[in-house]
Amino acid sequence: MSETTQPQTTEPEQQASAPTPSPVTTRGQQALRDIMGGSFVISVLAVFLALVAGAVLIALTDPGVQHASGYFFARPGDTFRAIWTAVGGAYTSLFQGAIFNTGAFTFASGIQPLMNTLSAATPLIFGGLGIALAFRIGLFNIGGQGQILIGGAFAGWVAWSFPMPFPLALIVAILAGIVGGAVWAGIVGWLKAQTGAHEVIVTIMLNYIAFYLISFLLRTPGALQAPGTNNPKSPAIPAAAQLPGLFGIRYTVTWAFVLAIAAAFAYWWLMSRSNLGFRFRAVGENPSAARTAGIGVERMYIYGMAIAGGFVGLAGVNQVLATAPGGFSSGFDAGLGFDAITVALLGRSRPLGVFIAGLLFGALKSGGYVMQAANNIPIDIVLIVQSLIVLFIAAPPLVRAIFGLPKPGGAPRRSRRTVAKEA
Amino acid sequence: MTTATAPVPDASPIVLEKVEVRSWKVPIALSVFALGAVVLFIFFARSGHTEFRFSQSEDFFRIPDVTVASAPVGIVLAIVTVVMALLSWAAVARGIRVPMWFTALFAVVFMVGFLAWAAQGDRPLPVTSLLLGAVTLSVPLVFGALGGVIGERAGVVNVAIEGQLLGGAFCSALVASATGSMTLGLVAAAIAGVLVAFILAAFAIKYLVDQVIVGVVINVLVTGLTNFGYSKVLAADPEHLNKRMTLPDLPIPGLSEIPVIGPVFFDHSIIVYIAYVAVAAVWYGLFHTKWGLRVRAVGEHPKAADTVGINVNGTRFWNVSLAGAIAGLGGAFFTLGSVGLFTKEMTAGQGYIALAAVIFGRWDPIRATLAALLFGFATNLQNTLGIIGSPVPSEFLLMLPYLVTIFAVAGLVGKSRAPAADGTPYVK
Amino acid sequence: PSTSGDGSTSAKKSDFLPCMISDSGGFDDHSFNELGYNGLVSASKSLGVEYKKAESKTDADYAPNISSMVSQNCNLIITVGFNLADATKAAAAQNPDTKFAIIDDNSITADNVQPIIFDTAQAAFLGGYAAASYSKSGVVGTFGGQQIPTVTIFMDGFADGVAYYNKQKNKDVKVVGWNVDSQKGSFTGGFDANDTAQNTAQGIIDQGADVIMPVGGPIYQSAATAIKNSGKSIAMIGVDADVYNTDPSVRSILLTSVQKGIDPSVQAVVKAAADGKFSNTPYVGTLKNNGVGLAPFHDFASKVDPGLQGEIDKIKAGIIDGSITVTSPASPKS
Amino acid sequence: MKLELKGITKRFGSLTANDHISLTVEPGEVHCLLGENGAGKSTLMNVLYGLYQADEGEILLDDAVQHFAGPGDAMKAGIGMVHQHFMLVPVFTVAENVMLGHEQTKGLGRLDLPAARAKVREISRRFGFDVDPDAIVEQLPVGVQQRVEIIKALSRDAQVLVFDEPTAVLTPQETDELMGIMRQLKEQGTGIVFITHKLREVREVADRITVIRLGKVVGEASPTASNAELASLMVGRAVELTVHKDPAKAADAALVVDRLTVLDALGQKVVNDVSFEVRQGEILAVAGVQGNGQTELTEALLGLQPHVEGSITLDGTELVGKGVRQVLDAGVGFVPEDRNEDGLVGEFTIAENLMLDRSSGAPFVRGANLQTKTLNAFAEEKVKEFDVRAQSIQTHVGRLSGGNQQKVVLARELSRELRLLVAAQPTRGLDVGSIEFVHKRIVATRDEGVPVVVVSTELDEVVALADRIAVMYRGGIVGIVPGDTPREVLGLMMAGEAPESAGEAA
Ligand SMILES: Nc1ncnc2c1ncn2[C@@H]1O[C@H](COP(=O)(O)OP(=O)(O)OP(=O)(O)O)[C@@H](O)[C@H]1O
Ligand SMILES: Nc1ncnc2c1ncn2[C@@H]1O[C@H](COP(=O)(O)OP(=O)(O)OP(=O)(O)O)[C@@H](O)[C@H]1O
Ligand SMILES: [Mg+2]
Ligand SMILES: [Mg+2]
Repeated sequence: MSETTQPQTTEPEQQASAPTPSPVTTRGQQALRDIMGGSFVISVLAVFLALVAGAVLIALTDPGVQHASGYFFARPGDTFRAIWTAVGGAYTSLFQGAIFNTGAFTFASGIQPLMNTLSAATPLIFGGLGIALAFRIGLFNIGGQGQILIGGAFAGWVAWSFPMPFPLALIVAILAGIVGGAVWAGIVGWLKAQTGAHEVIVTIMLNYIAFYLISFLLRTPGALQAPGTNNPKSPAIPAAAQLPGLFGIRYTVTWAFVLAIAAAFAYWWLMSRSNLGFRFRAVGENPSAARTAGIGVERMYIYGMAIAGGFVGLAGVNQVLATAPGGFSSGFDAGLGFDAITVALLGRSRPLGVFIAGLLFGALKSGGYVMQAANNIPIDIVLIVQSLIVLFIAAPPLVRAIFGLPKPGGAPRRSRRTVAKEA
Repeated sequence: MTTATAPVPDASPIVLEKVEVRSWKVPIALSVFALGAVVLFIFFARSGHTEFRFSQSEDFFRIPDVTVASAPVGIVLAIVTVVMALLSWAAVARGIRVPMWFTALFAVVFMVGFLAWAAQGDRPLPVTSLLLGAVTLSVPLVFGALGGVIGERAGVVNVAIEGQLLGGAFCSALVASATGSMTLGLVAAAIAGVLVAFILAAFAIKYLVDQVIVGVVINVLVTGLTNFGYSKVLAADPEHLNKRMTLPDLPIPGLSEIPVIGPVFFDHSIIVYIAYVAVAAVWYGLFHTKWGLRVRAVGEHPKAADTVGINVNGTRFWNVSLAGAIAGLGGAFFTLGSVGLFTKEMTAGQGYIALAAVIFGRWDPIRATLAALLFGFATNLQNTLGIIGSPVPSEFLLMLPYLVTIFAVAGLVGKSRAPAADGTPYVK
Repeated sequence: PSTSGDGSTSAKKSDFLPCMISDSGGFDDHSFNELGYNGLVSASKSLGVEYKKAESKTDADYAPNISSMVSQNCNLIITVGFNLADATKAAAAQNPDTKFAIIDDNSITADNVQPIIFDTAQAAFLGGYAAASYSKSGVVGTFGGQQIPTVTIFMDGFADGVAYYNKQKNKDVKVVGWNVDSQKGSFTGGFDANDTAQNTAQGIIDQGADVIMPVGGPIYQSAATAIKNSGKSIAMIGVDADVYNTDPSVRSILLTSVQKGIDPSVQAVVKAAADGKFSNTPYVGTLKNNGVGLAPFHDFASKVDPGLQGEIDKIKAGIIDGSITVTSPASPKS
Repeated sequence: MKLELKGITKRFGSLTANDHISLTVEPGEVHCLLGENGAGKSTLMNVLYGLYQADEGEILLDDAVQHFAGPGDAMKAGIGMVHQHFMLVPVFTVAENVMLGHEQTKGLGRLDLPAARAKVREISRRFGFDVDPDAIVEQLPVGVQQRVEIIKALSRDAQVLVFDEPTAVLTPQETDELMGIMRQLKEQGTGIVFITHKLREVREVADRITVIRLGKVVGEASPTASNAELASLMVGRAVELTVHKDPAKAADAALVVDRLTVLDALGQKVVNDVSFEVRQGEILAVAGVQGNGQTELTEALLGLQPHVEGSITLDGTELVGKGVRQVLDAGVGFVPEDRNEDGLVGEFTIAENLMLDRSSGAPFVRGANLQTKTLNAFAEEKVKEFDVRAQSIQTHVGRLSGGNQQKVVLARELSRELRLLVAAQPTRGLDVGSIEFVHKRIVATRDEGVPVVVVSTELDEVVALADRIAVMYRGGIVGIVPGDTPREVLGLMMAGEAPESAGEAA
């Protein structure tokens, strides 16, 4: 499953670094070729293509466009104007909801959307790191939903059950959330190690099980239900265990965002600098070679899933301790588990990539709310754009074909044999 | 050296000496269940009676209801499960593999005991409708699983079943209500499934993207598209679109009169009969026709197929499309076959369960269908027990199908063999 | 059907901008989101103002949706469902100049928040009584979408109504699908009209029930299909709206509906706010203020006991004057 | 039918695998293709067979230019091929494999299996094969599988048959038998292209020999040419065909394997009651045809096999029941049979691969931190010592040539303090130059006093390296014989005959 980590493994990007330009192309041409065909440009173009597809849907279903197209042959200009109004309006709202509200009176309220983007990105980054880590071990973690639910529930339960002073309560609750996610995902690793059960199936099933389990606990007095109510809702999180706002209560972004940055660093250290990460990567790239080299592949599956679950559990922590400190109900995972998969894919399982992908999808999300409120465009458009981005990114040849771009390192691509013989 | 007289090496299959590798999986699993039986049926025994009802009031032939005393039956059956579990330990200890029928018998005993325990009370347990519901609930799973089996037999992992079901459901509702023809609705469902399959095929076969990734992303995409289409198209014109239309039941004369079996299997709408036919056709096709031989060859050893002149990627492409058509048709069951109209995300993860049925069913259309029926049964057991009142909280009953699936893939299936090239793109 | 911009058809334009946010069921849930939305549309039409709406898909959407409505400069933001309580409370605290109203929740006390709640058990009690009276088999049934108070309050009232009938008439009509004492019963796990819902209804029919009250948005549609498939003469009781009007396709099996007046109450709240008469006193729908009620029998008027309507009216009066008390663990506590 | 290839050129990206190759095969002629690994022999045949399209050049059959869009066309034109790696669907029966691609059907599209069975039987009878049409292919020995490949080709009336390294997996006896079949085909007028690395075979059947190097025809040779002549033509320089080694010094038994039995997942005894000893400073070669339990034996030595009975002691320490980590820590060096699958992580750099089995503790890990500097210094040193040819130690191993990959594996395994070296197929797929290097290192290790177990299916390699030879057949050891045992005897042992009777027969 090495493709999972880099859907574009057939693309020898690294070749760009090979200092072997062919005599017919100059160094400069080669560099240009690599940039134009390389992964950064592909990513940008993929986002662009997905936005175009979204625009087509917006235009097709816009009442103004439909009306104007009724007399298209009489006055085609009206149709184009209507399309421009619909699409332009929608994407303006998207921008205003994601980056800067140009209609705001003060700068402080103008950047509110940007802050919303950061807070929407936070759980995506946590989740994306967890999914990415599993990818690196060659595992497909579709169980984000369950891990968020269990992680969040752990964090919440610890937060209101063991009152403690401020930083301590928060830290303990965060750790509990990590443990919750780790346990839930660890089950998957354990089952895979013990029985070979396919993790895709098991993680999906555990999502449902977690959902019903949390639903049950939320309506069971003495479990997760807030005392004195009948609603399936948890008690509020005590202030000492809440993640405080990063720039005060004016903005939605909390210290969880800082935690997300720290998590990305932790991920980087784990995967690039630690021996455990080395083993994870070895198992992900070639489990049989890892086994032959004395690495306990099954143990790595268990550790890896547990750590991945810990990261995803942090997304649950964010939902419970930052997003909805007033108490949660059974849907607090908010579909983040699946969003996180697209984040990990777009971020190519690299820490910086996941971080940036999280920001991008966070921006789409928070912009989507405003687009829905202002332009009456269903927020599902975000889902469409998001999945199209990932599809395009995964198939660079398609994007290149659409834009007529060159293959990276095209002509000077060298065979293994000649490299070896010459060197 | 003369060749004609060279010693001809033994051409018989290599028959190596064989000893049974002891697998304790089955005894462990049985013991867990037996323990559960003891705890529930004996320690938490429920006094009173359990009534099993077999006939519906309008049945022509009637089978009398059976009423049993809950506690004694539960206790006896709990003891039977314990004995059976012990027997399985003994068998494995002697190197005998626990036969499949033994496990199946154990399951039946446990289930009867569980029903006697859980259904205790003055409401009878309607056995016929329990089974009927199992069949109807499994129909989309059967379609999805057939789509999965064909795709994977051809070497393409089809995680996009969910998207195909959902796309089929959406398009069938759209087209049927727009044209007023449910037949066209069925056709539209199949076409929608094919379109989703095209995306899968293009990315998996042409662009060599990991098939699980494409599948998952396609599911997100189709969810987004159908939600968007629902809000912007179907819900925008409720006078004309997404009107409730359901396929009529067509009882099969004669067969539908048989008690229990008749209503359970032979009194359904056309789409359920299509499912029956599809299962038989896929089974026959896969194992007895040229098409099936080629599909399996392409999924097992694409290069070998290529060297005998079979167009591997073409075969994969068209069979993934066919699989999409079948799964898409299953999507129509959600709308035309049962609810009558489309609602957002109405497939609710059934595609993933169908995928589990494919694996549980070891890539065999018949076994996958049986697996689908099992999931249908587990789901409907939850419904039925919820109605007649059961001591188990509804959420735990709702978890049942998912727990069963985990048990299935972890315990019972083990490392069964997928088609060798399943999930691997073919590059010359 | 209407988009945000075109509520502005009638004459007197005003700057007043009412907005609404659904819970994760969406505005097309054939239930309280939709009814609330209808109320918003009607009120806006009659006021001649525009309105805005936003759907939530998950719990995490509530807060951002409210904040984007605030940024759209809405004057009144109506949030639908108790799930939005926290988000509403937080937004109300941060935006004291914006008015809020929340349906089905009574937990917020703030100057700028008006709760809209319903004592639905009262109406369901009448429904239960009518069901018991109509039943020939002696078994009536109910089932719900999810086990949440806004659902179980119907089921509690229904079962209590049946019990009241049994006491009055010395009968033994049974309720399947819900047990008031143990608070356990039959739920489909969600608010989708799907096979699970249909099988659940089928199961209740198999128990011999000849009146069914499905509680939870569109799941009544599955029940209707099950009833039609059964070929038996079984009646259904609708909930929330008078289903006779909202879904003519089920008229032939609809005994009556237990109404929860979300639509009129939203209209009332919007109009009051537009007129500058916003108040943070909870709006509690009861039989007394017609905020809840039992719909007419319509086509079934000739099939029910001729005295039934009279008995219902008497019980209704009794509930209003307090001589009959209807309580449910899920009743709004005020 | 006369086959002519004219100026065939095939490029993969910038690599020219075939560079204007021309060659003719007359009816009833055996035409041998010789060339080192990667010379382009298989590529040329794949072009002929329609699997690849030539970039330049043309294919003529009886002077008519052919355009093969795929193997289907080539087969229709009368070309058959027995591939280097068998092209049989393992889970299908013989009859199903033979009919695949040109299936006959009856009513309802039903496959006409009886017809296919009859065809298999008919061809089997014609050539004296004993093949059961209903046997599942994966359960057949490789020799029989190869006959299935031949039947497959003949069932389509091939006029030109290509054999791509058919003897690599056969016992010497099976090889002789195959030669017989080729002669029989030749007499019937079939033209044959025969690819092999084994010069002995070439001289036995070839009517004509063409040598290819780096994608070009470098010359024709006559079947009477000497081994040394052919080898230097292939490689382009003189090659040392034998390894110099001094006789082994007698020492204590270090590795003692006693009554070792290994079960596979199905419970079959893939290694059956095997006992042997290896002394310090001695090379024990395990010979045998592929698939007779050698793989499982080496994996059992490393602790990779789950169901093992019996005992393996190394310097008195029991290894059975220990995990791979502990076995490695006990001083076992392991060169796996399939370096890409089990030996290396292709996406890792050379440096990372050099620490693959030392990811715990000193010197490359301190605390939990990788010691990149230490590792890089180590890698630079080893790359130099083992002459690994790569741009840098950061090059991904997957991009190295097979020989250089194997050197990385050896560098890793030989740089630990070893008490036993297990090398499975250490030179598989390597060219003559790399083979020389690997053999020298293995002998050097022996000379340091380390006991060595070499598993090889190549008799040449076995004879070159072994101090003693154990021959495996169907999971058991047929016998352990001295290193200078004649090839004929070894060949018979590989077919299962006990050493005594094999000695007599030879
Ligand atoms: N599909 C391919 N794509 C890229 N390069 C290829 C491909 N197939 C073969 N090659 C390269 O072409 C060259 C010739 O390979 P080929 O398989 O024809 O060699 P060969 O002479 O058959 O070698 P061997 O003796 O190992 O079988 C090698 O360098 C190989 O790496
Ligand atoms: N496959 C295995 N089965 C059982 N035990 C094992 C296995 N592999 C290792 N162990 C044991 O588990 C413990 C930890 O093994 P590991 O190889 O991770 O050690 P380590 O390198 O010290 O770990 P780290 O470097 O992370 O501190 C050791 O006691 C080791 O003997
Ligand atoms: Mg070759
Ligand atoms: Mg270590």
